Parts: sequence; structure tokens; C-alpha cells
Amino acid sequence: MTTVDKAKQDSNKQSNNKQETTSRHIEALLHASEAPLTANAIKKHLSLSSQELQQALEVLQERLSNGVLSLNETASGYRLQVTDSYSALIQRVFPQRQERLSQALLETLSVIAYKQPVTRSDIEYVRGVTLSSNILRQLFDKGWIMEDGYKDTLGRPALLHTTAQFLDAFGLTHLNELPPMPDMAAIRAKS
Amino acid sequence: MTTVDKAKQDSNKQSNNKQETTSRHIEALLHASEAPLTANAIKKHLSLSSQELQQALEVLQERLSNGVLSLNETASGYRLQVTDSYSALIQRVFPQRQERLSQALLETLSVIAYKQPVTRSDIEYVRGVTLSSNILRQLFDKGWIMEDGYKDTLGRPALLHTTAQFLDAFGLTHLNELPPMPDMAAIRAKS
Amino acid sequence: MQVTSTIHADIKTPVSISPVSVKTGVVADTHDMSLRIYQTPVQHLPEDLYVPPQAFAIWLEQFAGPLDFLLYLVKKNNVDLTQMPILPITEQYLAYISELDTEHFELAGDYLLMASTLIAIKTELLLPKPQTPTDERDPKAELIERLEAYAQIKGASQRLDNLVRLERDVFLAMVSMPNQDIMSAELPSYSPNLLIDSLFKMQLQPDYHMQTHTIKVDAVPLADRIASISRQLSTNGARSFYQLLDKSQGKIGVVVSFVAVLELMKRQLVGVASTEGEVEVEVDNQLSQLTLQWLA
Repeated sequence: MTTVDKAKQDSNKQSNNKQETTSRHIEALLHASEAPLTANAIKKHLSLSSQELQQALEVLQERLSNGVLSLNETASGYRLQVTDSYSALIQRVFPQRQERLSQALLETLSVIAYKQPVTRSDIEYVRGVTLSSNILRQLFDKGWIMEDGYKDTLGRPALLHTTAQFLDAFGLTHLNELPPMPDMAAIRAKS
Repeated sequence: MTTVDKAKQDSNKQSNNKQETTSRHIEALLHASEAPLTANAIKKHLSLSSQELQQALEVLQERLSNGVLSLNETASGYRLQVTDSYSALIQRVFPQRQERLSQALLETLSVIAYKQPVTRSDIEYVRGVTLSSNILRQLFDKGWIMEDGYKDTLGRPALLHTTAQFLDAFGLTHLNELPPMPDMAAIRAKS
Repeated sequence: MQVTSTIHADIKTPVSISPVSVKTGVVADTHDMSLRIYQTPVQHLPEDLYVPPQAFAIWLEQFAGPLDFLLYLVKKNNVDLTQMPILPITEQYLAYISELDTEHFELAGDYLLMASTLIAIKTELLLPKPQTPTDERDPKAELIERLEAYAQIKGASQRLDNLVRLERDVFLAMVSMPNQDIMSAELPSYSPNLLIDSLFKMQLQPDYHMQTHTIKVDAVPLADRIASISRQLSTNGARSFYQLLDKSQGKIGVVVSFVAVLELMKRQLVGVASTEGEVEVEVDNQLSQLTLQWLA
């Protein structure tokens, strides 16, 4: 082995070590963060270049693949979740973690997601029912919807939108990934 | 290598594989559990003998040593914890992590404190929203609540209580020093 | 009474359903309208079974509302939505609704509104058409349009529900923070008032429409002031406005506190204590002399 080769190998090894350390720092931050972390936030907190981040994320993913976690990129950033092959086990052992949503809540959420921005009374018109404040509260509580702006009509009602957290929860990265609305022709035909 | 040796090696390999799989199942459960898991609970959920559990835990510990987590045995059971060496990093990046208690966490804690013992669904009924696992996990992590006993209904849900550490954190010496609870029904009726 | 017997065959038996499941909408979750007792589908019910009105209300709660209920009737009659026969559907709808007890007015409100719409359409169809065409929209077409729009959203909500969802199909990893963090976390100690305030906040969330009044990026959150003022008044009965202020919050605190008091007065939880028969609060009177009392 020539001296040059040796030096190169050493430097490779060093850089590998650094990537390994950085990947651990990222892992610790992802565990400690209450919300997904964006690439920019990680770069800022750990003073990384885009390339360093990319390499460290690859190292992290590689290491995680030995265990049960996976690194996921969602609408609002990176998060650690249990690989879905263990979902069935978790559902069996902790049935209470399996959150069910009522039809009323899902319909309300759908009106907001597909027709946003909407007002409270838009939702009531589409669904034909008075909107219970409990449903809105649940949606706000989950951080799936937010108020932004006002409709320029009587009473200036607030306009409701979905949030990045909503996309995160449903595994979407963008609103245009929402499943298409059912076809009208199919709805009209007798079932 | 003799045939006997070969057979022995094969059987070792098989048993290693099984331990590896079991260790992953344990890891997934620890990541999903709101409260620390006792050895008995793990054995029951995964149908393991004491010896199998011990071996799998060793395999798990070995695997975790490559990352930032460690297996931690507390008085109330096993849990996964970020290794202390990342504490400085976490405190630097998320300085406000400790002091701020979210409204959802406080509400949940209040319901447990005033109505104990309560089940998860009791809390959901009072608050009118589904309880996120993350909040219960935080309360367990702070050592403010514990599970003790089961309610004799469908599914035998665990009963939650506050702990002595909860009293300490809120400067109380006894539960009867809690400020009197307001008349919630009256407030609800009026608003 | 052909209709009534159909009702009986359709209605759930008065099984005990815990208020929790009704409130959280677990019952409303069942998309198929077969009868269930404790998750077990039931095929036949005795014809002469007495169904108390409460049970009917529970049955009706399986529907997400009158539009959902109308859709069900249309499907049951096996007709095309655009060809919806208004007359028989209206008869059926009204027959069902008449079972509703006056105790369930809250639930009945939306259904009664729909009933009046149906009756209006029915009347219009029975009356001879005026010779001159009017500009008014055809109410039947409008109803069908709404039904279609609702059916579309209902379908979309089912597709949304089929997506892989966090905390149902996949799970976030939960780990504990390092020990050292927990040790340093022992230092901050919390006031038990935080607990009580959180309960007040839970009940007294300001109207969503009032969020515009929150001043300057939540320097003093309105919800916090509402909770704190409620706690002080409910423990002490009455206090002056001055006593209710948190001096550390400065001028903004005074403004937000005043808005909080107004909100509580609107909800009739707080009133102005009239001293010595003096009811009016003079405009130039100091705000701080205002005495408030807890009414709940």
C-alpha cells in the first residue's frame, strides 16, 4: 500500500466516523422532537451542509434497518416510526392505540380537505347537520385544521383549512395526493 | 468439522435467529407502549419463558448499543431511553422542552388527579377528545402517574392514579390539598 | 300502518349502549345499517317489539344526518338518485321522524328542517303549475343536488379513512428522554392552580370567532386569562377588577382581562356586583373599581 493510498483510507475512515456521529445526533434529535424535523432545522441545529445531511441520513437509515424503526419523510419533515410490519403486533397488544374516527368527524374533515377554505356553515350545508363543537374541537386538538382568514360575508366567519399535520397523519406529502372524489355518475346510478 | 458439530452449530444459528426476532418484537412493543412494560407483561404478550425473555433482552441491548437508545429498567418496568450522553445536545436544541406543560397534558393530568382511579376512556369521556398515547407516555415518563389495578369491565382497562412524585412537583403533601374543583356541570350548562 | 311495521323491523332493540360510545360516535361508525346488538348482527326482530323513543334516537344517530338518512331511504327503495320519487320518500321520512320523542329535539332539529323541505317540495308537486315560468330554482332539483354532493363527500370520507393513518395503521416511536433531563426537570415546580385553570380552559374555550382578539402573538393568551379569572372568582365569590389583574402582564394584560370578563359575562358566568343599589357603571369610573361576581 502506498503512502498516498494509506492517507486516503485514513481520511475515508475519519469521514465515515463523522457521518456515524452525525447520524446519531440526528437520531437523538428526532426522538426528542415533538414534531417532525425539517431538513433545514436539522442542518441548522447541527451545522451541516446539505451533502453532509444527506450522507448522515443514509447512514442512519442503514443503521435503523437492523432494528424496528424507519426514517420517514412527511409533509412537515423527518420522523421516526415503527416499521409497518410490526403494526399488527402493536394493534394486538395495545388495541387502545388504534384510533377510530367517527363518520361525522371524517365527513367534516373531508369537506374541509376537499373544499378548503370553507366556513363552518359551508360544512353544515354539505352535511345537512349542525356542526357539533365537539367535532371541531377534536380536529383542532389533533392539529389537523386551522383558521386562516375570513370570508367577506355577514359576520365575517373564519375560514378553515387543513394543516401539514393533517397530511402527516394521513401519509400524504401534498394536498394533491388526496384520493380523488368519487365519480358523480357512479353516485347517481342506483346501487 | 464433525457432523455432530455441524448439527450443533445449525441449531445455535436457528436459536439465534429466533432470539433476534423476539428482540425486535420486544423493541416494537417498548416503542409503542405508553407505560413501562414489566417483564411479566412482555412474557405474556409474546408467550416467552423467563429464559427466552432474558436472552432476547440481551440481544436487544447489544443491537441498541449501535444507536442512541438504551434499554432501561425502572421500578415499573422496561422502557427505551435516549442515552445520557445526548442530554446536552437535546437541551441545547430544545431548551423549553422541560418546563412547558401543554394544555392537553394538564387537562389529562387534572382529570386523573381529581377523579382517580380512572381509565383511559374515562379521561376521553370527560375531555370529549381522544387521548393521544404520547401524552400518557409523557406523564408516565415524568413519573406523575402510574397504573394500579384494573377496572372490571370489558377489556379490563388499567386504572390510572397520580404518584407521590406528582404531589412533589406541584408542591402538595397530600391529595386533599388539591385546590377545590370548580362545578364543571354548572359552567358547562351556562356556556 | 305498513310503514310503522317496517320501522319496528329496522330499529335497534333497546340494548344498553354506554353513553360513551354514543357520544364519541362509535355507534355512528357502522356504515351498514344492519341491526347490531353488541357488534353481533341480528337478522330478525319480533314484529310487535316495543321500541322506546330513546332507542329510536340511538338508531337515528347511526346516520350522519338527515341527508345520510335520505340517501339510505333512496337506496332502500332501490331507485336512481336523479329519479328520486319525492312523494313516497317524504312519507317514509316523516313516518320515521314522527317516532322521535320531543326529548330529542336537539337531534331532531336538523331532521325536522329536512322534513319541512320535503313537505314544501311535496306541496309544490301536488299544486298545479303556474303558467308563467318563475325564476325560482326547482327545490326538488336542489335537494337532489345536495344529496349528490353529500354522497360524494361521504364517499370521499371513506376513501380518506382507507388511507394508511398514523396511530391506527402505523405508529410513532415513543422513547423516554435521558435521565439527566429528568433530573433537571425536577427543579421547576408547578402551581396546583395550573390544574384548575386547565379544567376551566377545557370548558371555557373562547369562541373560535374570538381568536382575533388575542393580542400580539399571544403575549397574554385570552384563554389563560379567562381560566385564571374564572378560578379566582369561583373560589372567592366576588373580586374587584383590579384584584383580578396579573400585574406582571402590563397594559396588554388589562385589555385582555377586560375582554375575558366580557366573554364570561356573555356566558352569564360572571356578573357585575351592584353595591348600594348602584347599578350603572359610569363611563369615567375607574375600571379597577368594577366588582365582579361568580354566578355559576
